[in-house]
Amino acid sequence: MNTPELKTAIADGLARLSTHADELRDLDAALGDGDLGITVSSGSQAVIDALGQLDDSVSPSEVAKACAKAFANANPSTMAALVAGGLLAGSKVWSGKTTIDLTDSIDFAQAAADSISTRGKSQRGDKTILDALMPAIDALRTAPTTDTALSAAIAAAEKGVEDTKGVQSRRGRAAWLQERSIGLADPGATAFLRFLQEWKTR
Amino acid sequence: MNTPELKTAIADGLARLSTHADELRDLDAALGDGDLGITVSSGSQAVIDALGQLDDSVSPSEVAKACAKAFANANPSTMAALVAGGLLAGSKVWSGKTTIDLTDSIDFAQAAADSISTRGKSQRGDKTILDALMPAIDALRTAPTTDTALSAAIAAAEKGVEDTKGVQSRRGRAAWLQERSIGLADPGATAFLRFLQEWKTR
Amino acid sequence: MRKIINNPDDFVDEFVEGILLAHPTLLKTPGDDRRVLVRADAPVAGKVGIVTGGGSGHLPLFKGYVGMGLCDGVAIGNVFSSPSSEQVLKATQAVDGGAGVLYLFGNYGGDVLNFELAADLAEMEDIETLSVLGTDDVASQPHERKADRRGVAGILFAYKCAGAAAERGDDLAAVAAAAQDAIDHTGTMGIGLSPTILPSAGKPTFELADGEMEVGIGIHGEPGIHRGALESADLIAARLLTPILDDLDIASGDRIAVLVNGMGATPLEELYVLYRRIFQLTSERGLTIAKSYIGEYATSLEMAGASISVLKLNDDRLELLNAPAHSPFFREA
Amino acid sequence: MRKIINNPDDFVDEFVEGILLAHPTLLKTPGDDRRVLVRADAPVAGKVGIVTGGGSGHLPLFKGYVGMGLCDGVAIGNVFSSPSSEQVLKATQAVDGGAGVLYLFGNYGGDVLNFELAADLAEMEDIETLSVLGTDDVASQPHERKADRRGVAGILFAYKCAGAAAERGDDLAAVAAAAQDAIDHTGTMGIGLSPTILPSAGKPTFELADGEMEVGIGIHGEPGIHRGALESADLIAARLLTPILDDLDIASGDRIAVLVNGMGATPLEELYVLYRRIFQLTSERGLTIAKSYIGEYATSLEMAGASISVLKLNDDRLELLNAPAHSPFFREA
Ligand SMILES: Nc1ncnc2c1ncn2[C@@H]1O[C@H](COP(=O)(O)OP(=O)(O)O)[C@@H](O)[C@H]1O
Ligand SMILES: Nc1ncnc2c1ncn2[C@@H]1O[C@H](COP(=O)(O)OP(=O)(O)O)[C@@H](O)[C@H]1O
Ligand SMILES: [Mg+2]
Ligand SMILES: [Mg+2]
Ligand SMILES: [Mg+2]
Ligand SMILES: [Mg+2]
Repeated sequence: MNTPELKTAIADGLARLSTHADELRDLDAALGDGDLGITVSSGSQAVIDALGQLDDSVSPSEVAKACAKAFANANPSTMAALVAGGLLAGSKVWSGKTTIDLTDSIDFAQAAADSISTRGKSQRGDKTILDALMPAIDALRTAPTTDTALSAAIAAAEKGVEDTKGVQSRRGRAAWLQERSIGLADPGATAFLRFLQEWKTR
Repeated sequence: MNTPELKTAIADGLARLSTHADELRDLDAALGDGDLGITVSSGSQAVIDALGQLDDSVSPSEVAKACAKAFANANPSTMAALVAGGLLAGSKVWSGKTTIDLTDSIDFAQAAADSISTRGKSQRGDKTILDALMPAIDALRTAPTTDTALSAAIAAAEKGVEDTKGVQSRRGRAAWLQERSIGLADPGATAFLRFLQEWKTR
Repeated sequence: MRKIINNPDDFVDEFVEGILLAHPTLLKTPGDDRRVLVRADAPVAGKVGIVTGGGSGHLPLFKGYVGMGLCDGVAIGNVFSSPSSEQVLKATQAVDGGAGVLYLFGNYGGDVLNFELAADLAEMEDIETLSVLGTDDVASQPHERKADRRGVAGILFAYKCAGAAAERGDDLAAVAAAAQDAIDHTGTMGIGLSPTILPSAGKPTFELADGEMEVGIGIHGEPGIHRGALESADLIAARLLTPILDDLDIASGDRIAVLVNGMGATPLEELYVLYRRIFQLTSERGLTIAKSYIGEYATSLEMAGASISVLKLNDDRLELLNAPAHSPFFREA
Repeated sequence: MRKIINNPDDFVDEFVEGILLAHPTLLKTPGDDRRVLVRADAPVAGKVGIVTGGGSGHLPLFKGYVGMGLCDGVAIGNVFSSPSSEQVLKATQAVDGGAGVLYLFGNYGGDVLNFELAADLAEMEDIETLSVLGTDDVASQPHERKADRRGVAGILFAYKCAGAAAERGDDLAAVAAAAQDAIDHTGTMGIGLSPTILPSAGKPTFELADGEMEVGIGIHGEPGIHRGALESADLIAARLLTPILDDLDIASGDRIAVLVNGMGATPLEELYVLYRRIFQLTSERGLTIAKSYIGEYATSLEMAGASISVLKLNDDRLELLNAPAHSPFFREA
């Protein structure tokens, strides 16, 4: 993908993400403060707007940076800050590139996951977005063909979200709930899954 | 009636007045602040308690004074202050007397009504307690026999209360309602009617 | 009920006890009657005393305005009920410094009668008194019957002006005149969005559906002049402000003081949204807001709603407003 | 909804504009970003700057504690949402007087991340920063995990201590130490009786039936440690106070400061009913309340409820608490 393709792909991928806002709000209301719906819908919109302002001549790395900044400021919650930090970290591994392939995407995602883990002091199993993101990266890596990679990532993220139901939140607001957090899926992990699904059907 | 008889009569007359507290509260809630139920029930109880403390050797005038003080302090609302002022005024016309007859009662009631009218800057037709009290006094005065006097007073007070429904409140909280006060009976007038009825069946 | 209380019958005695325990250097009770609070330094010899009073449930009104540069004492009634004349008398005796006592309170039947009675009793003890009544609620009576209006949050201005006048040594007639002058130039109008529940009654004082507003409501939930669907903050600001400015005959070039008062459950943020619009509207009219108060100054327990009060200023009134004052609930440096 | 607002999306901008219009001599905004407020005299040359920030809907928290002897600036998020790192950076630049800047804010993921990011950005501009987090909510984590606790109303003590330290000329490390010392000796616990409605969401943040209470609730309605039938004020006082005193290891002979905080819709009267019992309970334990604050200091819009905060005192902390401070919402003379 070159920059114009990347911009279109992101804008299309985010176009319907806000249809999941209610689901995410309700999950976050049960486990946290209920603003994840806003973070995701106003964040996607801000990214789409920012992409619209962006010249086609910039690099894919600049595209990622612009997305990061827009998402960070739209509704600056935990997810917004972590995701924005992740996108910034990802943008660094793309520096110098003019087109992006599957391997680049995997490197990007890995850098993002590492950034979230470092800034969030969180690991797989803490019931966070990482529980969907990290298995998805693994699936991308081991997928036999490029064509099946995305579906494999979605399946892995789906299982990751499902698994978060059984565990106790150890990070963010939801951690305050302690045992009471068991039984519900992690909102951030769910948001990432919905993003992948929208990306596939864009 | 001598002092012991008077004390018993008052205590018996007030014993069940609090059964009308809900009716009075609701009327006062519609036209004012809803505390007339409390004024009447805690006021009656305070009077009954005060009478219990009172020696049988005191004069009827002292009995009335004690009632006034107790009623004034129990729940010091408009009605409490006006009625207490009225009882004080009545107590003055009884001074020197050791027994009380119908004429004395009429004089007492008239002095009370005058006091309420003066302190309250109110007249018949303003939709206040006076609209029950004043017709009742007239009825007492013109009743053919002592036996029928009370019933005549009740009938007159009943009509007085009924008449307050058609007019606009001109005094107290209810006056703020202006036209919206039309249609409901005056709470204070109703309270006086209930008192007369309880007095009869004591 | 969503109340943090013990036995409802003890509510008033308990919170007054709490006030006394929290502010022992500023307030005291004369004798053992917890229904009377006076300044810790009362009586101040030679100074006119000011006694206020009224029903409970309006904090910081009335108890909150006892302090230096404000009132000297307060007689405390049950929730939304008048204090007794006996309590007013006790406050009077405790604050009388030999220069007479001003009674400054809201125009409610029960309060008026009990203060009148107390004045008679004080006279028998050779304490001179004068009475000035808060009558600032423009929604409660038309302009011609200003003296019959309810007293609501705007009494704050009268406390501040009379308190400052007393503190600088004005005599009783002058202190009363300062209070009356403030009231003559004050108008208030309120809006209610939800009713109050009295602790002892346990049910709402009036019915108001979610999404409805009562314009012109009194601080006991007395009905106003209009009930309808809730409007935007900007429209509400205009609805409340315009009748006040008209009533006080305020015109371009005038200076005013503004009080945006929360009635209990309305967040401070919303009061500032109102103030923003008030500022715009008064600027458009060519007025200057020389002084503003935004917060809870006269509440109705947990009623949701707000009121706007305006005091038309002149140099005198502004000077009195700016004079120092200090109570546990109010401070002017 | 029972809210006096215009378009919910404009809520924060409008009330911040109202604050600026009402207090132009005390507060200003650097540049044109209404989401950043600083002291009118910022930057104070040579003084350590203190920047706080967090979501809106908690007035007087956070904006109310910008002033002399308190914080120098605040970054303002949407209702219950973090400010952005960009806004924190703007506040940092505007208050930096050359002696570095302390970030003092509550321990919430979004805030922590955005302040961290701002610190990175400030470093690139050669502004030295340190961060201290409010972690006073004893109900949110056990004693061993104090650093992971939520920050709630008790941050007031840290503002006061750090603000006084900065004002007297302490360097950045010392100001941060004063803030951390206050937080280390502060515990808070709250109770909620009704939920909040976010202006933009239009529905309650959580469900709580009439007559129920949530003990240990957070200031965004986060669940606490016990939900049950509403109890008497005296029992509630003990439920909130005892865990705090235990957590802080407060023993007979200790002096404490107490903050009884209303969360929005709870009448001031009820806070004094609570204070009365707190006074009794602490007296029984042999403690002295050397300083008390009773009122609304950190709210959750129109939530009904209250919290109790305790600061264990020593001479230093008491001196810092008593130092002068002045903002439109808070004053210590
Ligand atoms: N420390 C952390 N590390 C990684 N992810 C986290 C962390 N804290 C929270 N999250 C993720 O963020 C989600 C909540 O996001 P958001 O609603 O924006 O948080 P908040 O409203 O508390 O600021 C959680 O469901 C979780 O997936
Ligand atoms: N000025 C007045 N003169 C005579 N009666 C009055 C006056 N004002 C009020 N009342 C009577 O008092 C009744 C209300 O009493 P109450 O509930 O005690 O008043 P409030 O609660 O307003 O103090 C009215 O129904 C009316 O009968
Ligand atoms: Mg959230
Ligand atoms: Mg009444
Ligand atoms: Mg009454
Ligand atoms: Mg959030």
